[in-house]
Amino acid sequence: APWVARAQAKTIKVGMPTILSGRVAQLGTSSRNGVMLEIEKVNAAGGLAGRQIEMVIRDSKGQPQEAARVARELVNTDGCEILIDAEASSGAFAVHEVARDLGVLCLHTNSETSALTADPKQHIPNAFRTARQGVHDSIVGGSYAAAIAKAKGLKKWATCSPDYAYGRDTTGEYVTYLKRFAPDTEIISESWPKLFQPDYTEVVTKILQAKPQALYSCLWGGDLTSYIDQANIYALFSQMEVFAVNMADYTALTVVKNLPKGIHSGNRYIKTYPATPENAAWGDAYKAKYNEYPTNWSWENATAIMLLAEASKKANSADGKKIAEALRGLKIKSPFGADGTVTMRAEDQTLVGYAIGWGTTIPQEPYVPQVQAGDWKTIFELEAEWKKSKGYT
Amino acid sequence: MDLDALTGCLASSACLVTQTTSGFIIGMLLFLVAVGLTLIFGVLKVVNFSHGAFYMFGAYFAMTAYQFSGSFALAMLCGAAGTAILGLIFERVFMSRVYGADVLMQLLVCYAFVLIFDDVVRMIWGPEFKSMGMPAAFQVAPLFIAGGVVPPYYLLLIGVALAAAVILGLGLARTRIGKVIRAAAHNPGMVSALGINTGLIYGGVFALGGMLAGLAGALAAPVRSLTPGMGFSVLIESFIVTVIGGMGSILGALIGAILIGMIRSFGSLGFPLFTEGLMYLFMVIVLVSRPTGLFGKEVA
Amino acid sequence: MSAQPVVQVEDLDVYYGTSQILFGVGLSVRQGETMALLGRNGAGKSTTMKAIMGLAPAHRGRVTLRGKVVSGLKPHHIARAGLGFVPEDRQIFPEHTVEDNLAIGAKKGPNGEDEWSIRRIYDVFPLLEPLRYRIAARLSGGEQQMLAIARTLMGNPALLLLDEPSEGLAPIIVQRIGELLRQLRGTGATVLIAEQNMHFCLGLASHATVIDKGQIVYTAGIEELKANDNIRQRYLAL
Amino acid sequence: MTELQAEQAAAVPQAEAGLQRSRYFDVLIALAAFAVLAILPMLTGSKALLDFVIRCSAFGLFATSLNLLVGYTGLVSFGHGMFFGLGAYGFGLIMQRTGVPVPVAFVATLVITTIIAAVIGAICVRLKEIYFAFVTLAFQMLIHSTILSWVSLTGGDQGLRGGIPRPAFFGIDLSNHVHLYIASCALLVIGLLLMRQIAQSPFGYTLRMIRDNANRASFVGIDVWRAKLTIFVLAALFASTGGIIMALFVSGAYPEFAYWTISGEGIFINMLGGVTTFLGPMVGTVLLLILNDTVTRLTEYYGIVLGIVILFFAIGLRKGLMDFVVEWYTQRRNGPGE
Amino acid sequence: MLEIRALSKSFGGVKATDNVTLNFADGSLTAVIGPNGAGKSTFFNLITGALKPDSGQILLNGVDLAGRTPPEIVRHGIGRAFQVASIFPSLTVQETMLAAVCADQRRASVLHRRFPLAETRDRAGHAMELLGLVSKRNRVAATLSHGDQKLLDIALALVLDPKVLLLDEPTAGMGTEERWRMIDKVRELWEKQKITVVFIEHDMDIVFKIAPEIVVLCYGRILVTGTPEAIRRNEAVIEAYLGTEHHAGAAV
Ligand SMILES: Nc1ncnc2c1ncn2[C@@H]1O[C@H](COP(=O)(O)OP(=O)(O)OP(=O)(O)O)[C@@H](O)[C@H]1O
Ligand SMILES: Nc1ncnc2c1ncn2[C@@H]1O[C@H](COP(=O)(O)OP(=O)(O)OP(=O)(O)O)[C@@H](O)[C@H]1O
Ligand SMILES: [Mg+2]
Ligand SMILES: [Mg+2]
Repeated sequence: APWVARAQAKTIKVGMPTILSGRVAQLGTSSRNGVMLEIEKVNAAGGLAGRQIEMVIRDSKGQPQEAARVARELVNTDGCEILIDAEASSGAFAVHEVARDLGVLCLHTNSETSALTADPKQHIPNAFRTARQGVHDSIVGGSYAAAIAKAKGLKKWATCSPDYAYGRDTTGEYVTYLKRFAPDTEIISESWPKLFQPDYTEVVTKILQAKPQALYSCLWGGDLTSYIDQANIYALFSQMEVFAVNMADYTALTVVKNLPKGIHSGNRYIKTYPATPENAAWGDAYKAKYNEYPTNWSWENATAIMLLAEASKKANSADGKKIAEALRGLKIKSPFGADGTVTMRAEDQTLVGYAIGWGTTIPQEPYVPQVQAGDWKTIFELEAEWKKSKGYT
Repeated sequence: MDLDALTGCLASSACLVTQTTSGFIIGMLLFLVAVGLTLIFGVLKVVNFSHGAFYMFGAYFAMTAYQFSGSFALAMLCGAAGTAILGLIFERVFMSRVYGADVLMQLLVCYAFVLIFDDVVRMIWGPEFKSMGMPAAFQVAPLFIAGGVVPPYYLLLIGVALAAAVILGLGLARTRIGKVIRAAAHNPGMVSALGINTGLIYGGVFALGGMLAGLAGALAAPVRSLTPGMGFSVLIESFIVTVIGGMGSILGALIGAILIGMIRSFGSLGFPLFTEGLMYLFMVIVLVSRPTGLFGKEVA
Repeated sequence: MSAQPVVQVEDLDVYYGTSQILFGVGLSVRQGETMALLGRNGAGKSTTMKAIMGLAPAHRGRVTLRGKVVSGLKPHHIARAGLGFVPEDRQIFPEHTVEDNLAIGAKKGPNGEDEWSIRRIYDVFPLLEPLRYRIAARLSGGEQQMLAIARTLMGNPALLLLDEPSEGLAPIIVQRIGELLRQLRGTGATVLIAEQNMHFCLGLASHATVIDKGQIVYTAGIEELKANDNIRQRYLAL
Repeated sequence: MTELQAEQAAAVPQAEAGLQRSRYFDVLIALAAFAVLAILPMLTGSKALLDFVIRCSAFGLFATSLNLLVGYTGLVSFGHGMFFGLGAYGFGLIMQRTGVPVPVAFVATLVITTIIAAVIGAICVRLKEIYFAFVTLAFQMLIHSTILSWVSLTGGDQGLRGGIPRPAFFGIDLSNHVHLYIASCALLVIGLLLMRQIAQSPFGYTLRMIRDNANRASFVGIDVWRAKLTIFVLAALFASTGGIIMALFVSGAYPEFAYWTISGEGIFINMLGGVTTFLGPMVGTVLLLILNDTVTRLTEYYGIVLGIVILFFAIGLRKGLMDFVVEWYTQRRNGPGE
Repeated sequence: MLEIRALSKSFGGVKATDNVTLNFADGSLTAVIGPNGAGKSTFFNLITGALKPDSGQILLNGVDLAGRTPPEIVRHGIGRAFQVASIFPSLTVQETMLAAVCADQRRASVLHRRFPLAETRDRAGHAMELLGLVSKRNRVAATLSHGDQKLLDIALALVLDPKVLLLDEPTAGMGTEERWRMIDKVRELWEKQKITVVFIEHDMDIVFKIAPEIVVLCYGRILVTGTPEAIRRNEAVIEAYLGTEHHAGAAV
């Protein structure tokens, strides 16, 4: 029947390469969940400029060449007009090249590597990031840590972070800002376990030897929980203040059986921060639908769809170029915004204004009772300075 | 590179003791995995790439048993027994069909099961990582031995591993069944012509190897996060251990495991960014100077 | 002649891959006999023995051991049913000591016979006793051959299959092994022996069967064979 | 005697003619294959198909070169992927940093590969069997570790970012999809032809001798170490070429290219396709890529499906597809074995 | 002339070759006999470079080859065949021969050509003809019968045009008829090719019949050397090796 054909023509396909198998499958799945939760709402509200969205989601197995292949295929064979790139960093850079090559609108949702948008060499008009950015995290974390360091007299610090770009960059930037705000701190020991390293014994004992007053770590997920389990039996946490930026994520919080009290952490996704009804409702809706809490990747992907929908409304079109135009500088209401809104900054096409803050954990819900919010004004100032120092401006 | 840290540690007895014990701890768990690997290779000449999966199953079995029963001993038992049965089935139903074919075919079967087992775990237990939690009995303050810190749980672990080493070493060298196993490793055709059921021996050895990996997984479960694919990095390290020690040699696996433990523990002081590379480098050096590993037999 | 056949082979076909090696081989050995399996190189002697032992795949035919059909069984079942096999390349376990080699071979006979102990082996093979703790790889060829026979005897077989026991051995050793086998025959052992060394074989066997190109062409008592010039020239080049 | 001589006289020229003919025959087949591949873009507008063929070229060259080691020389390398990665990184870096023309970068990459392969090979080929496999794996991991830690050069785990510039040369513009496609096909066909020549040359037979019985080969006067090293380096060159194609395809290079999984996949492809025929690995490549592309579309439980397919090959056929087909064919021709 | 001077080799405590000094004149035919484990194969292994001697010299026409690698020694003209036929199971007879000739012509690493050059082919064909393998040239070596595999092994040594040919039990595992055919072939080769042949043999009928010169090894040492008549009567040889039976049989 002709109306079927018309309805067919009206759908718009959105391709999404992500990691659905292997060690971080959990995160890929939660990305998909975040997207699907929002797509339902958007489609119910009429889709993109009247066209229903059809998600085409593929597994890249976490391999960059597969991510690139899948992304190309999504566009070339499946006819996707928009890409949601839900890859970890190296996959994101691979998909970025595909977007450069094919000119298709692409939203990076998971890569937090600053260079992806901050480096002008990477810049292409059709690619945006709707994720956190490493340098933002570090500025907030550094200033938070500095305040505590001053208050408690923590001078000797140790770091323990995974040995890959995210771990190294984040830790480096964190230390920079820590020292900037609390100049009399010093790093007396560094450990760089491998990503997915199963055994941290030598790292734990090394830190014990160094006897620092505080420890920073950006280990995440299963690595963080094994690290905690292994450090616990050496009673490490009773001997120093611990700052673990990725602790306050439900994937870690709900898993660790003997979570020590008072670990400082940045927020990832937590339904009590921002402490707004919208955020709590979103977290509950997600939990109701998928029977688990959202992850950091969930909200980042949900934000991509929210932004898409708004931009399409603004442009009154489902065309990639027009949406891209509308996206630049777009500010939308969001449960994840520090002030109830998030903005797609025009100059480098990356998300700003999202909720960012630090607090200490307790072993049961709400896990992080109090979050000290980061100040976006400071973030912007220091970010500009950082960009200059990197030669990006 | 941080050679000062390394020399500083070597000068301090407390540090020396702590890092040495930490090397032992790392090594002993590796040994439990590696010894199964080396045993299976020694007897069946199979490079068991699916060995990491047995480690993973051991951990999951133990965690599940612990959740249901709350008993640590039962958890360990389930981890070991479950993987032993799994090993037996795996060998009898699948592996045994590719003996005599190209060795790479055996590799392929193992590889297939790495893929399958990981997905099976994902289906049953979900993709998210899990944690078993430390039993209350071991949630006690670490001991101080000669200035070094040693958690009691790790003492248990070292004990189990050393016991396994002694039992296996003596069992293979002294008992008739041990002798038969070694003979079957050499010449299965002749052994079966002497009236011995080699199938049973192969299955038994595979079950034993699987059990050791499972036991290692179970022992590791309280201190490591459980996730599909968790066996992989352990597998790679145990391969390094077995190759350094010489494929098929139990003593070699023990020495290799301790050496790798020490490299990790002291390497992380001196070369925090190159610890992994250090292991590979060490492996290359060992193989170049002794082409069949430290205790390996000459390849024909 | 009155004794029952210990082993009866009927109509045996064996292939390696696509090429057929044995064509309907049939033979039988009676209690107390020493049957020589003679034939040129590649005639199929070893293959016949391996097929009886279950080590080579039989496509067709039947092997009966004291009334029990054993073809199709796994080698270890066949061994337990009473067959003892000494392969042509001896296949001792090189890393084990002499005594360990013997221990691995030890088992009860098919009817629970337990005639052979390590002690008795040393009585029959006195040369092995001083070597009991030596690694088998360090034995000379002849010593290895003795060990291989002794190891199989430890399993109390009802029938002994010997594949070229004299190959590659110094004359003096061949002589010694010959004496040994004669001694065994004296104890009532049943033996099927494949040999190239006629000299050695004819002095030992009571019966002979000749195989050529995978087919049995002649079976008779040993004296009869010695008398039959035609067969000797055609198949045995004597 | 006269009978034999007569037979010899009749048969030898025939055998020789067979051997001579096969060389031109190979070239002919190669030309035909290239022609078919080259007109493909005109017949179909499917970019995905072209992408598929490009990836087949990359992995096909890699897998076939691995078979020179595994199948022809009996050297099972678990680390062959390092040269795939080396090709991708070498080419990517040269293009990004120096801006030399593509052919120069291509040759330079091969030169670098030669040097590195010679050094690594000199150490590895002394070892035997499983130890060779693991020492190559160790080198692979060392290279992978180096790529990860040498961030300033390689971009670490993020890979070579920012795309690989591909200025046009001789009217060939590799940033044009069809040009890239044709170039990949040409490299594939030329590469296969060269490898075929290696396999059939006297040196190819030297390799087979080493595989069958290295000890005896040395008593025929062959310097086994040198021959192994030579083929190790040659195979590395073709693997490197595969890596270059891959780098062009994804316009970048990633540490995964030099990870053990690539080597594992190479072995896997060889097993799937079969190691006793020259084209086995090529068949395996196509098979694996099709499997990979379709299965990931259909299910999240990619591992289970792939695992079962592998089991079918390993336990059902007990050999690669081409080996199976060839054996089945000769068996049918020679009559049944019952 | 092949001169062995004070050659020694021990494995752990076992002196497998103990201070052996021997000369093999050009064009001579010598049999080496001795009990199992006397060190006969070890002696060959030392000469051909499979084992490195602990001490001593191996002079071929004045050039010391001790301690060199097998390929070097082969190129100097010492070829050997093995006790257990050592061949290339997956190659056909013809391929084996062609590849071996290529290796001898230093063309083993030629990449740009294919088999066979006329000269290569001639040499391969000649060797196959000498050993009667022509009719089996397209058979894959693994499917050859035991005896043919031994022949192929010898052909592989011979095709390299050696000055000295060492044969380790060329008749091992053969029937009486093949045994004689093989040994006749060896003698024929020796006569035709005018090369130095040394062979190890346990069959005394053969040894006594064809070897003008016999070396008896025992526990790594030379027990005695001499003509068949002398050896046959030597008490020490009878005790250590021949045994009474053979002696009696041979005397008849
Ligand atoms: N594994 C095998 N594959 C293919 N053919 C084989 C195999 N083993 C033996 N043959 C062939 O089978 C035939 C019979 O071999 P078999 O070993 O039984 O002979 P035999 O009588 O014992 O000879 P010999 O006196 O040399 O030991 C020979 O032609 C041989 O080439
Ligand atoms: N690679 C080796 N390692 C250790 N011992 C060895 C080695 N090769 C030979 N031997 C020992 O050296 C001695 C001589 O062995 P060799 O093989 O030379 O004897 P042979 O005279 O050839 O005997 P046969 O007639 O049985 O072939 C034996 O005791 C043997 O065990
Ligand atoms: Mg035989
Ligand atoms: Mg010998």
